[in-house]
Amino acid sequence: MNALNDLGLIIGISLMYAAPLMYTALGGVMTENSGVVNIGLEGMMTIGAFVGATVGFYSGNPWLAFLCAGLAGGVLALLHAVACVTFSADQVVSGIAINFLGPGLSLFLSRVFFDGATMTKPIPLDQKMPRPLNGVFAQNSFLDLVFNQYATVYLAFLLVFIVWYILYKTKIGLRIRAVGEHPRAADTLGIDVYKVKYLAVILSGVFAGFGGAAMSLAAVSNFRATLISGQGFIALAAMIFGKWTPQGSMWACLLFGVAQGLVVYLGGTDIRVSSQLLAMIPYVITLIILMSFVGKATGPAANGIPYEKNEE
Amino acid sequence: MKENRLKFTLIAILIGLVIGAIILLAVGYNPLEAYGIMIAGVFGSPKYISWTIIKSTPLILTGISVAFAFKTGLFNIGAEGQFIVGALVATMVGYFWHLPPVLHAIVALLLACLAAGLWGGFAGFLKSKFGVNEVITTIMLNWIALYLSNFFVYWDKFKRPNSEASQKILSSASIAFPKGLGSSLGSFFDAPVNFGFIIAILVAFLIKYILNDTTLGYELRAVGFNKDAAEYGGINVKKNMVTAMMIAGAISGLAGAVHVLGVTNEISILSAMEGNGFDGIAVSLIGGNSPIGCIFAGLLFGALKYGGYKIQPMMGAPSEIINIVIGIIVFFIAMPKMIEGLTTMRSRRKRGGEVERSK
Amino acid sequence: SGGGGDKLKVTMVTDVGGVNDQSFNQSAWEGLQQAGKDLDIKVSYQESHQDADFVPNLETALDAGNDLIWGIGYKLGDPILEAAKKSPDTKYAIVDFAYEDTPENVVGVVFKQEQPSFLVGYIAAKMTQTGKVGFVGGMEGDVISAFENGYHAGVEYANKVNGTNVEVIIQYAESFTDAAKGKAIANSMYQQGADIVFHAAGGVGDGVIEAAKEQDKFAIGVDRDQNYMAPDNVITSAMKRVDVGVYNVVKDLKDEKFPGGTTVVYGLEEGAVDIAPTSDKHVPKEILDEVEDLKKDIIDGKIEVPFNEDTFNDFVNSL
Amino acid sequence: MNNIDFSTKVIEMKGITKKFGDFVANDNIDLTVHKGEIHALLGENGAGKTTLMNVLYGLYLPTEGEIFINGEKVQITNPNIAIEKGIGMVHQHFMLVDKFTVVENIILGKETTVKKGNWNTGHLDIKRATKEVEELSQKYGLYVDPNAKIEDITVGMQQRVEILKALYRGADILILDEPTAVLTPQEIEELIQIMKSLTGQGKTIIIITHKLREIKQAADYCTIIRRGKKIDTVKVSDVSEEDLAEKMVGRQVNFVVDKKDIEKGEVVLNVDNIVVKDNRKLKAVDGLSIELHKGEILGIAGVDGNGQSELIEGLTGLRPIESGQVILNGEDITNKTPQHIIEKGMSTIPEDRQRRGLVMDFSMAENFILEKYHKEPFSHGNKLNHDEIREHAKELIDKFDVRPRNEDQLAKALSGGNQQKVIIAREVTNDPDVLIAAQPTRGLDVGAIEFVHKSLVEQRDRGKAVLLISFELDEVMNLSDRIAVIFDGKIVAVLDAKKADEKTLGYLMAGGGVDDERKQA
Ligand SMILES: Nc1ncnc2c1ncn2[C@@H]1O[C@H](COP(=O)(O)OP(=O)(O)OP(=O)(O)O)[C@@H](O)[C@H]1O
Ligand SMILES: Nc1ncnc2c1ncn2[C@@H]1O[C@H](COP(=O)(O)OP(=O)(O)OP(=O)(O)O)[C@@H](O)[C@H]1O
Ligand SMILES: [Mg+2]
Ligand SMILES: [Mg+2]
Repeated sequence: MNALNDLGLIIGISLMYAAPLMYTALGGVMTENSGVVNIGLEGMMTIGAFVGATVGFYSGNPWLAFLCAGLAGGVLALLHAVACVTFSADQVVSGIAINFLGPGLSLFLSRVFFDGATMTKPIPLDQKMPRPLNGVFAQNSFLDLVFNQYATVYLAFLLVFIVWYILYKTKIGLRIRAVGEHPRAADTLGIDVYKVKYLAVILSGVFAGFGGAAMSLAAVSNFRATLISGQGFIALAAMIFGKWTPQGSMWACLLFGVAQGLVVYLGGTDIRVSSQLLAMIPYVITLIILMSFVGKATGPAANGIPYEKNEE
Repeated sequence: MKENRLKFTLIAILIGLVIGAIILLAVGYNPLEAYGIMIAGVFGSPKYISWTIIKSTPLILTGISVAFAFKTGLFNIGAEGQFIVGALVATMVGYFWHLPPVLHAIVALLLACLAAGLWGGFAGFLKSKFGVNEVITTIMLNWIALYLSNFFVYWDKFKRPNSEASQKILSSASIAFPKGLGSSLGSFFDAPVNFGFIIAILVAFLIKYILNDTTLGYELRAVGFNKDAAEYGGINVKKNMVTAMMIAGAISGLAGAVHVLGVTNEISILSAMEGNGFDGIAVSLIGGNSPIGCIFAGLLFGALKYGGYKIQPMMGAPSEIINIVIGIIVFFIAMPKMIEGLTTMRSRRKRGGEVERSK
Repeated sequence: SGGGGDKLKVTMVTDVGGVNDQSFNQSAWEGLQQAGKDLDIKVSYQESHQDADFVPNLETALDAGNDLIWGIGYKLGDPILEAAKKSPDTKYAIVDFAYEDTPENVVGVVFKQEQPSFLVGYIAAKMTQTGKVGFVGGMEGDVISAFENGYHAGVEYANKVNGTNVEVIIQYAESFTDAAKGKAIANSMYQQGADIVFHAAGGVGDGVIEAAKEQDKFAIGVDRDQNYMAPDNVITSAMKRVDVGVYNVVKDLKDEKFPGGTTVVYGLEEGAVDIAPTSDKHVPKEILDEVEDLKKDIIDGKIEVPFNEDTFNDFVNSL
Repeated sequence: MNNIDFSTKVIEMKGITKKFGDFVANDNIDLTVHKGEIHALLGENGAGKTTLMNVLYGLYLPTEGEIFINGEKVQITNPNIAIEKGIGMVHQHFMLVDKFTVVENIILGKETTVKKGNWNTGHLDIKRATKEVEELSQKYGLYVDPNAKIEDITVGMQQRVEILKALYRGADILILDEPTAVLTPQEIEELIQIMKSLTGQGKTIIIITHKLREIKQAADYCTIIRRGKKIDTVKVSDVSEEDLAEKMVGRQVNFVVDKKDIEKGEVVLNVDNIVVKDNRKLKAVDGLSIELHKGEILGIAGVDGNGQSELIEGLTGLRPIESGQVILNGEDITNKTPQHIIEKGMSTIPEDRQRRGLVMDFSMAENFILEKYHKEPFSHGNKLNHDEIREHAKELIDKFDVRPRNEDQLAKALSGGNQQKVIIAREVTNDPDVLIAAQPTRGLDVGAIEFVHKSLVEQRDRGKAVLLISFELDEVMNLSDRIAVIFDGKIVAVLDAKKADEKTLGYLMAGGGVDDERKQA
């Protein structure tokens, strides 16, 4: 039974790792399908993590906190949209700016709200995100290890489906993709290209904010300066890895999660490998898989190109 | 065009400082005092100036690295990892090898460049051979570099006992200015002034020269602007991608090497990315992706960080305001159109109706 | 250098964690602030954001005319030494670092983190229901190693005196920041049957405590009393009272007894390391009584707590 | 003509002026179109035709002027209003999303969604949309495969999709901007039939074209625009092609290319049974053989998508040749690098000038040395010689009359015609033994076309070989000495240009001969 439990442990860890990445990668999917590159996911995730933890701490309501986290990410994304859509900014530059603003604002506000500390106070278990299947299975049984996850994990999978549905099955999704592929064509058909892009970019921030909150309201229960360190970039990589599709991004995030699960698992066994080399595993695996299976991936045709209406 | 860029950049810096001031004011700090502290913190003593330069040096180099890659159509998020590799190799060469002074430093610098060049070139290779997007590969390589560096620092032959750092480089590998060189300049030489800044400036001009005046630069830019046309014109696109990433990697590696050989003399165990490469991206962008621009942008960045972090101990204002200011500056630099709009608003209003109609 | 005015001026340069790291930097700052209040001294701090900030921060501190400059954390060992050599008229102090040859204007302040670790190890061994306890380290290093070995020794000692056979699972996260990894490792330990996990891993520890909270298992905090992080689950903490160390040295300075040229070792005896005051919430009185006895034995030198692999092996063999 | 209802002015544009900054693209233009009419707009490149139509379609706001639709004054501030007023536009560059299917492209912006009672779910109803599209395509005889992806269908099909897009939105007035530029003769013929059938059903059509013959064939009236000003509106049946050309450029135009008699020399290029695969790994060129002689222009006629692009890329080293051989000047250049092939004496005017031909962010001077930057005198060792590069550019700009006369001008700031001049200047000065010219005049006006044709003939007259690949049958017939017809990746026939006629060629291009052969076999 032990092997099964080990497997359960690895799967459980994978899900914990993957969920925040999935939200953020879905944000990436959203914005880049509309043709706006978003390097600023990391910054949006950070502010989401901070706002989630702060609202969660003061209100005691995790759902409110989760929504506020999305809102905060969305506000940063709005800035990105103003720059990239309205003012045809260089999207990479604006994204990098967001990556300074997100953590900068989070820490600044943290000091203001938490008495100078760059860390928020922990939220009690019963005020964190709920775990819907907690207590249903025997503790540390295979099913418990796999399924006793926070609501944020389940929501992440639900969101994959929702984003997939929106992008490929609905009117607005068709428009988002059209705008990312050929904005002028959409424009000539009377579609408000700017509006569509604004919507997609803001949603990307909302999702990244959720991703941050999935860290600070579920994975742990507080925010500190180092809580989000690189996840936004990993999510970005996962989105490219997943070829700009929601389902592809999901698999990429899960792959990364599994690799982390393996690292933790191997570190707990008697195999004596230096922990530095172990820590490299997820990144090396990603590279190898990219090299051997994935290869060339091209995003939406007009991705990254500012769209300017025909007027001078 | 170029004058406009400079003007826009200066306006963006101004906007950044103004918004920073407003935020400070909003939470109850006196922005004038804060900026006063910053300015005094940078120019208050010759030593501070030399510290600002020292802090700027690696940023200038990683900035040039990112800018160079941009010019060749690549996005080098990997400057961070290449910096780490360069620092690691420079330290190892500086410690394990025994060579005469000057030569030792040169060998350490070159090998660091080579190693980091290969590190960066690997991302270029993956892109040219397998078509893997360099943004993903360099992000992964950053983390691998971090753990690799830690792995070596933990190696008992390399680790300095009783510390969380490597052995120190031999003095023969140092690029510090000879001691007692400039007592005339007051405290300027109290800081670990070294040849790094001079190297950075030389590199900036070298890269500018390579890009604009050599056939290699022509090829790289052609590939950067339009691979298809370059390929059609007989340029080997794949080779150039690898070359471009190698050079970008080498410059970031040099940044790491210069930092070690000039300032820290050792590398320590890294518990997180230090941000030299990520800051380099911002430097490159503020510098308009031009190597010479990176010198000024790097100095600005170094000054903001060095001077800016003094406001917290001096007046208790959160020093994160600096990152906010930098973010705002970069944000507005991204939007020349908006700045143009702001600056021409007045003149437009004068011309009034006519322009309105044609809109 | 005197610094003008009559008030003494003392400042500290933090490690990269910053002054509000909920850990030893913050503890140091609290000690310094206390000293400021009690002893009528002007106190301040300089935050470092990168290793490369240490040297310039020390210089800024020097230029501000401070009488005593603290470096918080072993990472500042070298920079403090260099600065002290350059400015022999200014006094320096360093936390968590011992020089082989300490200059006259420097004081090294080290803590015997292995001692409280030993105590919490003993508590863990006494309280485990499963016969397994865990240790999560951040990244390998002398300080973390002292936590690990002290803890391990405490468990072994308990095994010896109580005839138990409690096992210790040890794993390093290779990070001080990756909270998710801390949680994953702790979960893995709980799944392997451990029911108490001690961490010395900075931000990674947030995840460890979180795992305890979720699984309703026990965790042991570090550096400060971390019970507030999970009041039902953090049974005790291995406290390192950097504030006490800082306060004492500053007081000595004020009293013109600055112990320059020496390394001050703070342990149980000085009250600078201990288990958390909130331990009585979860740890039964009789175990705490035993801990009190252990403290005496350690102070009296009857027990020499090991702090690295070699001393640990010797310790186990001597049991 | 009999469709026209002269009592109804569906479109009246009065005094339209459109300025871009100080530049006047449309200068006080009037245009009247009646119901059921096919109205042609004729003018040189940059005359302002597209601009005028963009104004009508709401993409630009006019600086001055009024528009009436069916007698009612309207403000068309965006395409939605134009669409609402029954105007549909097929743009010069197709506005299709390559990765979408035909149906998705057609319904975009006017999507069919599932409704539950009063609630619009926003869920796309592709099934119903497909049915609607099928019905529409049947009604107007515009057959398309609704579920095919745009990137997989021919240009002719794509155009039908564009027209269907407009009809789907209920357009009564169709604007077609240079719709025939990319079509084969057969497709053009079909399009003209479609246009006539549409006007038969009460639609009105405005067509922009440079091709006088098509105007004669299809249009009822023609408005001529020169440099932003309206010159005249004529009844097409009253004027000759020569009259139209003269009105358009303001001078007489020479339609026939002057060509000395051929002095065919030895074989310089021998293509032997080559196979080249396309992006989808299918054999696009499948056992193709041709010989090219010195001093001749060999035209390759064929419908788009029969392997022309892959042939060019195979010959120039941009795409691997799976089997077979290419011999240039006696040397095997099969699968050699582009650089090697250029060195051996082959130059190319690429079919896509913006993608392959120019580095848009390079100056003209830099673009001129794209294949020779590493050679003396443009560089010495590794160092570029900026003076020489500049001199070279000035020379070519003069010789080929490139405008503006500024070698520092970025290529992207040049008009299409001038971009093409830069490429031709560069390729011709390479002095190649073989010059491949792919679609060298696509989208150019008669003046520019004249220039390009002259350059190609000049090359031939100097004893060089020219391989001309064009979808423009007139061009192939006018310029070539011999014409090879490409179909399905093979050369199906090689004819003497003097003896070839449009009908035979069109028949061969459509695979006619192949079927005959197959029947015989
Ligand atoms: N949006 C714009 N803003 C500024 N200039 C423009 C814009 N669009 C086109 N131009 C300029 O107008 C000129 C002609 O562009 P256009 O694409 O209409 O060329 P064209 O009609 O295809 O060229 P030609 O008729 O010479 O073949 C170029 O100089 C181009 O730079
Ligand atoms: N957005 C724009 N900004 C500035 N100039 C423009 C713009 N669009 C068109 N022009 C200029 O207006 C003039 C008319 O362009 P237009 O595209 O209407 O020409 P056209 O007659 O359609 O040419 P072609 O036959 O090449 O399609 C050109 O000189 C072009 O440079
Ligand atoms: Mg045109
Ligand atoms: Mg046009």
